[in-house]
Amino acid sequence: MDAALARAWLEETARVVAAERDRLTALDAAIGDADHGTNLDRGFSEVRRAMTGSSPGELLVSAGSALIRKVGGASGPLYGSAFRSLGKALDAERDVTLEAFAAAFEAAVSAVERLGRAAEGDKTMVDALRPAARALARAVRDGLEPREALDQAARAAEEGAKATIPLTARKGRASYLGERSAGHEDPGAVSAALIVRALHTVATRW
Amino acid sequence: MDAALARAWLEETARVVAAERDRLTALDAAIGDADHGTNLDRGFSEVRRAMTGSSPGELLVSAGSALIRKVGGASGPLYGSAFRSLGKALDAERDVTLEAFAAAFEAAVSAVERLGRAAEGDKTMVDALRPAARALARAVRDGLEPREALDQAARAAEEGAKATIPLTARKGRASYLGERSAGHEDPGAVSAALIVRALHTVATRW
Amino acid sequence: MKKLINAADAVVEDALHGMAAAHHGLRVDVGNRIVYRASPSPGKVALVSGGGSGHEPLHAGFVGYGMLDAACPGEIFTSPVPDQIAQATTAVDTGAGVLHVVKNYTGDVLNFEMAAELAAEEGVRVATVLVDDDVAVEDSLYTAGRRGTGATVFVEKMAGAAAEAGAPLAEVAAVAKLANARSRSFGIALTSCTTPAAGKPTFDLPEDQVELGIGIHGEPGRSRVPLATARELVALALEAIHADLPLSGDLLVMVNGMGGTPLAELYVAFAEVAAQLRGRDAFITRSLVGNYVTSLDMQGFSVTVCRLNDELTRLWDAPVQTPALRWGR
Amino acid sequence: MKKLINAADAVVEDALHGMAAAHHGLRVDVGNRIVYRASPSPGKVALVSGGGSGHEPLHAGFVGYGMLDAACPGEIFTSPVPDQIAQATTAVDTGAGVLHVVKNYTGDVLNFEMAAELAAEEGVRVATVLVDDDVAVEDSLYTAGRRGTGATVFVEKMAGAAAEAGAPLAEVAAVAKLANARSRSFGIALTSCTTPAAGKPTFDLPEDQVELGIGIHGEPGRSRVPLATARELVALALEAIHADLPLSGDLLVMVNGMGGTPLAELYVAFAEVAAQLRGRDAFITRSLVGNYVTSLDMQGFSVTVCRLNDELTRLWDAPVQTPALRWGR
Ligand SMILES: Nc1ncnc2c1ncn2[C@@H]1O[C@H](COP(=O)(O)OP(=O)(O)O)[C@@H](O)[C@H]1O
Ligand SMILES: Nc1ncnc2c1ncn2[C@@H]1O[C@H](COP(=O)(O)OP(=O)(O)O)[C@@H](O)[C@H]1O
Ligand SMILES: [Mg+2]
Ligand SMILES: [Mg+2]
Ligand SMILES: [Mg+2]
Ligand SMILES: [Mg+2]
Repeated sequence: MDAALARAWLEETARVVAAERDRLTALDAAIGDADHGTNLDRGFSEVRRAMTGSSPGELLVSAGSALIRKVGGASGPLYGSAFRSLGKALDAERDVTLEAFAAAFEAAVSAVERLGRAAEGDKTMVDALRPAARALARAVRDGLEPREALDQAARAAEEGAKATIPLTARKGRASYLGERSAGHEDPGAVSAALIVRALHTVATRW
Repeated sequence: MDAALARAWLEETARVVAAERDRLTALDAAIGDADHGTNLDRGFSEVRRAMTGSSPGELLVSAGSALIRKVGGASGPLYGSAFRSLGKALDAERDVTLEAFAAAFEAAVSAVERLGRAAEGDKTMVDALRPAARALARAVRDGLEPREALDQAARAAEEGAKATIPLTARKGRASYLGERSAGHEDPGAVSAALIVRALHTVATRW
Repeated sequence: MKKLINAADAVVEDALHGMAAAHHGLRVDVGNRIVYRASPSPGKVALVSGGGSGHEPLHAGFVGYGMLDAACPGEIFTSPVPDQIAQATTAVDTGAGVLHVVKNYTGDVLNFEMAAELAAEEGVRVATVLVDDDVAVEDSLYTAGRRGTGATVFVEKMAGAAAEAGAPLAEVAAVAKLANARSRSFGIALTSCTTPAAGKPTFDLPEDQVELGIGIHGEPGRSRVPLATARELVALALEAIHADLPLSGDLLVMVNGMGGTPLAELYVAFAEVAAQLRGRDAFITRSLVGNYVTSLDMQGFSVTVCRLNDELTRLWDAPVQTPALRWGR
Repeated sequence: MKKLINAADAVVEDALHGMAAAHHGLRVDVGNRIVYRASPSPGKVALVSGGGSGHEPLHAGFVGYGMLDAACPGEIFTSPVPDQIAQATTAVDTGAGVLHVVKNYTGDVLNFEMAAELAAEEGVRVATVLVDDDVAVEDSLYTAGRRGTGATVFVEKMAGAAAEAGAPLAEVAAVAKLANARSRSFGIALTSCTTPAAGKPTFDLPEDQVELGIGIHGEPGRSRVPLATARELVALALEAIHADLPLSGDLLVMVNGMGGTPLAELYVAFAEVAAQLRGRDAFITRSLVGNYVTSLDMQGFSVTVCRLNDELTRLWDAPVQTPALRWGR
């Protein structure tokens, strides 16, 4: 991954989040407070305006800072920390290998788990991110091509999001509903899968 | 009219007002504040409980006092004064002639006009009461039977109420609507016609 | 209809029990429906007001030091009855006389008139001020005249302060009349309201329309216009007021909610009032934003403006201690 | 959707302009979305709170003498961001340290945590109290825990009074924690609410049902039951609270409206609370009835109870001068 690809990923994410804004908000209306789409759209609009840097790492750190600055809510600090951790782990490297990226992604997901005090099964974005990290690590171990590896990661995230439907939430706003949270897909897990899929979409070369 | 007939009239009025309560309130919703039926029903329930006296005059004065005590709004003092004036004009007479009743009715309508500072055409209960008073006076002059005379009075009141439909209100709450008050029947004119008709209904003997 | 009540015909009484339990500065005679100040100031002119219920905090929420001595709530949207008002009037009289603050509605006027006669028979001197500030209604000798709405709060506050300062009845009445004469209101509804007795909205208002020139009883207004921005709606209200009483000098401005409008939206409207008065020869020196004269659950707002002079400013600033208005104590 | 606004994404900013114009006791930094006290008391511990907008008067309406030094409103129902909170924190610090009053929502907690770190980097001592009074939510180590709702008003008032009296940071924080520990809330919605951005109600609630155990963000509650009387709904709320914190001793009780419920109905509910506590070993010695922690235009109410002790009573009674709460000055 070079700086151009990192930029392309953030641009594509901003585009997808804007397009899916109302769906994300509707998911959040069912078990939350009907703002997840608006929140992320506000955040990634700012990312688009404010991202800066000549390496993937710098760009991703600046994206994380923009999210923290603009999103608010639970998802702001969580996604903000995720992108900042991702960027920091990549250091100033101008050409990031898939292996380095996978390790950084692992660091990013761990940051979310730590900050959110959340684990898989709590019905949060972690239910998409953790399987994606696992899939990516496996793909690297198996020596897969970057595009194929990212497809597997995105697929794992999407499956993870789907799998939140029957769960009872233990973290975030949906936890207040207790058992009534079951039967709905977690909005943050869905947006997490969109973000991983956006990277696969633009990663036609690596 | 003896005390029994006066009682019967007040009972019948209470019955009719209760039956027509929602219609009166709906008329008031269109050009007022949606309480005329509730107001009168509350008032005539109290009349039923509280009326007392051995002559028609005493009974009607007590009814008027009950209305003043319980109705509130514009119609409370107006109908209250009407019944009190009616009763006072009948004095302690135990057997009231139609002629004496017609004169007392004239006094009652004048009391409403004075208190409400209203004249025919202002789109108020006066538009039913004044024609009724005129019809009654004419019937007495023409020597009609009481039942026929009261029928004519009730008919005049009903026509008077209908005739309020095209009018623009100049008094009461409907006046705030200006020209938008036109096209609706005045609730107080309708209730006034009900009251006169109630007397006709029970006056099978006089 | 969804209401937090026990029964449609018990709302007024139940709410009075609630006021009695919540406010130890009030003495509530639930049976006779009169809310008194628990510790009246001795020897001063007393103020009594009242009107239909459904406009809370008006009037009972304004009973207390520096404002009303008693309030007489009627049924929902129905004026109180003469006995009730007369009883309150006689009870609060210290010998200095009683001012009746009456909103100009036929029902209120007639019932207060009768009450004043009854109280006079008991030897109480009563003066009356009619509040008629609503410019949405045409002012004419041939009609019932203008309604009383938001200015009632100003009149009760300013006259109450004058009475608290020891002014005699004639002077307290003069203050009340002056406050009313210098005040104007205009109201706009986004939705109708539902009375517990009727159980459905008093009027139907389509999703894309607002009602201009509404009163406080859920009566329909003078006309309907398409739903517009806060900026445009405030402009309509200020124009209507300005056409009747030029907006200049020091102003007391109230942006009042009709009961169902979120406070944040009332601040949005107030920001518009302030912005639109800027650059004119008018200065908002005092203000009030919130729900003070309401129509049950109606969504909407009204703007009330009073052209202050030094005396009225001083009376407005004077200490007040009531459930709904409190400062300086 | 019918709202008195200029644009869905301008509500927060426009409302801040309105607050700035209406309240001369506030200094409003509209650009950075921070509401400050215009004249802070020198040398005292400062209090900063904040959270999503749409809960007005919370929090900005509680900025002033004896309560908050600054409030940070976020977008509608969205917590504020770290920079904003850190800036407010640094600005109000007098050297005595700053207490963050944070309602226990993941978003608020995380953003305030990051802000505290930023402020600490600037040398500001920050203590944090989490408000988590809502018994509708199961309290568990394995979940996000309970939400903060009505008790926020109590915590901000009592801790604010302690700070005003000169207590050091640790003591102010201890008061805040005590006030929270002794308070519980339960909320019931008759209708949902509509955020300007979504434009339609967050949940659908049939005409004959109410939602039990709602929070303040239009989140659905724990369950639905048929619409019942005020008496029955209050009984449900009190039972839920009593099961968690036995209702005895001197109580501060707030019946809080969710924004769209008429004040008269809140008094009806308060009358029920008072009646249902009678005969138990519980005494309502202080109370508050009105709209204090709202959810936009939602109809409904919440009951918040605090078991007072002498210290908390004294702190509650201490003078306060803010747009939404004022006494003693
Ligand atoms: N403690 C947590 N750990 C991880 N993710 C969380 C946590 N709390 C919430 N989330 C995620 O955040 C999403 C909600 O984000 P958003 O709606 O923007 O914030 P808010 O809940 O503050 O309104 C949830 O769907 C969930 O995936
Ligand atoms: N000044 C008046 N003179 C005569 N009748 C009046 C006057 N004002 C109102 N009314 C009558 O009273 C009726 C309304 O009564 P009601 O609804 O009970 O009182 P309110 O208008 O106070 O709600 C009107 O329909 C009208 O007939
Ligand atoms: Mg959300
Ligand atoms: Mg009426
Ligand atoms: Mg009425
Ligand atoms: Mg949110």
